[in-house]
Amino acid sequence: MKRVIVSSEPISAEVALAGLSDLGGGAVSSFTGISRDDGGVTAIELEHYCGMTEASLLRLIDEAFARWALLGAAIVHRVGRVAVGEQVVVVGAASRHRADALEATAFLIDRLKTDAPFWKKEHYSDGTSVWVDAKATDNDRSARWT
Amino acid sequence: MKRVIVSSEPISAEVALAGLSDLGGGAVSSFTGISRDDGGVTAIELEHYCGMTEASLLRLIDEAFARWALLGAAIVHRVGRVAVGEQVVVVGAASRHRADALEATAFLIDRLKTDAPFWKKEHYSDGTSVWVDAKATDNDRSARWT
Amino acid sequence: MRLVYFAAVREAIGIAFEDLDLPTHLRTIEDAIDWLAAQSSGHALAFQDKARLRFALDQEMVPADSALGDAGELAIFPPVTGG
Amino acid sequence: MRLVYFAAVREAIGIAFEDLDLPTHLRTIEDAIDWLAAQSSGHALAFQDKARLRFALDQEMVPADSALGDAGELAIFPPVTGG
Repeated sequence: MKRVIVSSEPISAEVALAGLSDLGGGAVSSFTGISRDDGGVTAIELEHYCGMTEASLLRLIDEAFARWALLGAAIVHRVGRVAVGEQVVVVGAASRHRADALEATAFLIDRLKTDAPFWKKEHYSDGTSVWVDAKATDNDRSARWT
Repeated sequence: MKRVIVSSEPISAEVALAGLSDLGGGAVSSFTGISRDDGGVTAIELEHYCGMTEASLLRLIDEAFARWALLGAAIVHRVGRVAVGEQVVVVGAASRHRADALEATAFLIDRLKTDAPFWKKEHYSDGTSVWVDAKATDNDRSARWT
Repeated sequence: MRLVYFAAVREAIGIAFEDLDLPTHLRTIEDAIDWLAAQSSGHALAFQDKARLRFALDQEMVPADSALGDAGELAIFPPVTGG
Repeated sequence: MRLVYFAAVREAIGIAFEDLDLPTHLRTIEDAIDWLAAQSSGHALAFQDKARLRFALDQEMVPADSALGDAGELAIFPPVTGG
């Protein structure tokens, strides 16, 4: 099972991960990213490269399947305006044994941060907004998997 | 938020992880262990050390809080007879940044496997049953965190 | 002292726990295991492979060479297999 | 060739994409960036810090010294920040 969804509507971890528990494996691991109220942020806005986005997420899943013994994996990513407290991304993986699911989950979110064409803008309560800078720590974490 | 539940009734990841998304953090990570249909297994039976169990799980959570910047963590473990396909354990962690939640989740499940007083018996379709042996790989994974 | 048994150890001995007055010359858990093994064939069977035994004193996991001290409860069990 | 812009690059240039006939002597993405930067003050602003630009040719991320070849779409954008 491979699931990639790019959604402009609110997403839910339950729906994103549905079915991963029913693949006969003993392990399901997941990560959920949530929009944070950082220093007056009221919402974020996610732009993406329509067309390339889905392909790049599916490629991450294919790569995870090549590296670990997976039964299923899912990436669901929100785009457009996202209120503080809402889910931005859910990744999940299912496997027979836990090491595969745990590592694949970390791989998927780490590589998504540096390889998938999304850009995040923060909107503040005073009406201003600013594009978020990429973080050096994200590059470091992603590079662990190469 | 620290949640420890030892339940003889079916558990659910949704309920186990409820609230972790609402702690103001940007990251929630989880792992779910599911009873597998391994070579004719029809059910497993989980014995535990009532009294010590909850304390040992809470200690794992306390240790995770000491090692990572966590906003919340949960461990929910099933005991008694568990049918194939049902959830045996759910662990989860919430943090501001994803590395903390991801690593704490792996820590909690790895250390639970070697430190928490649960014993698993497999029941087979031919009526026989056998206590599961501890795995050397579990000791290796647990030792990574010491 | 209360002795508590789990899993295959419990099944071999046939009881989940028992309250025994251990001889005062027993200093460590290992000493207690050797003494207990002589109490019945079930105990002998349960404790025959000492390398596969694990222990908790007053609900804290401890190694086999730990002193019994004034602990009230000694649990004896195979390596744990939860999760 | 279709040029596609995202995030701060798109905002600086003021458009999401444009179809341009690039001079045939431009060989790499870097060559194209230098040429594009001379097309308007918006392009110049968007491309002034070349170290902060990332690229995709026909929707594949590639480094700045990649040859344009016969690609139909060049996307130019800041480092990605999803997740």
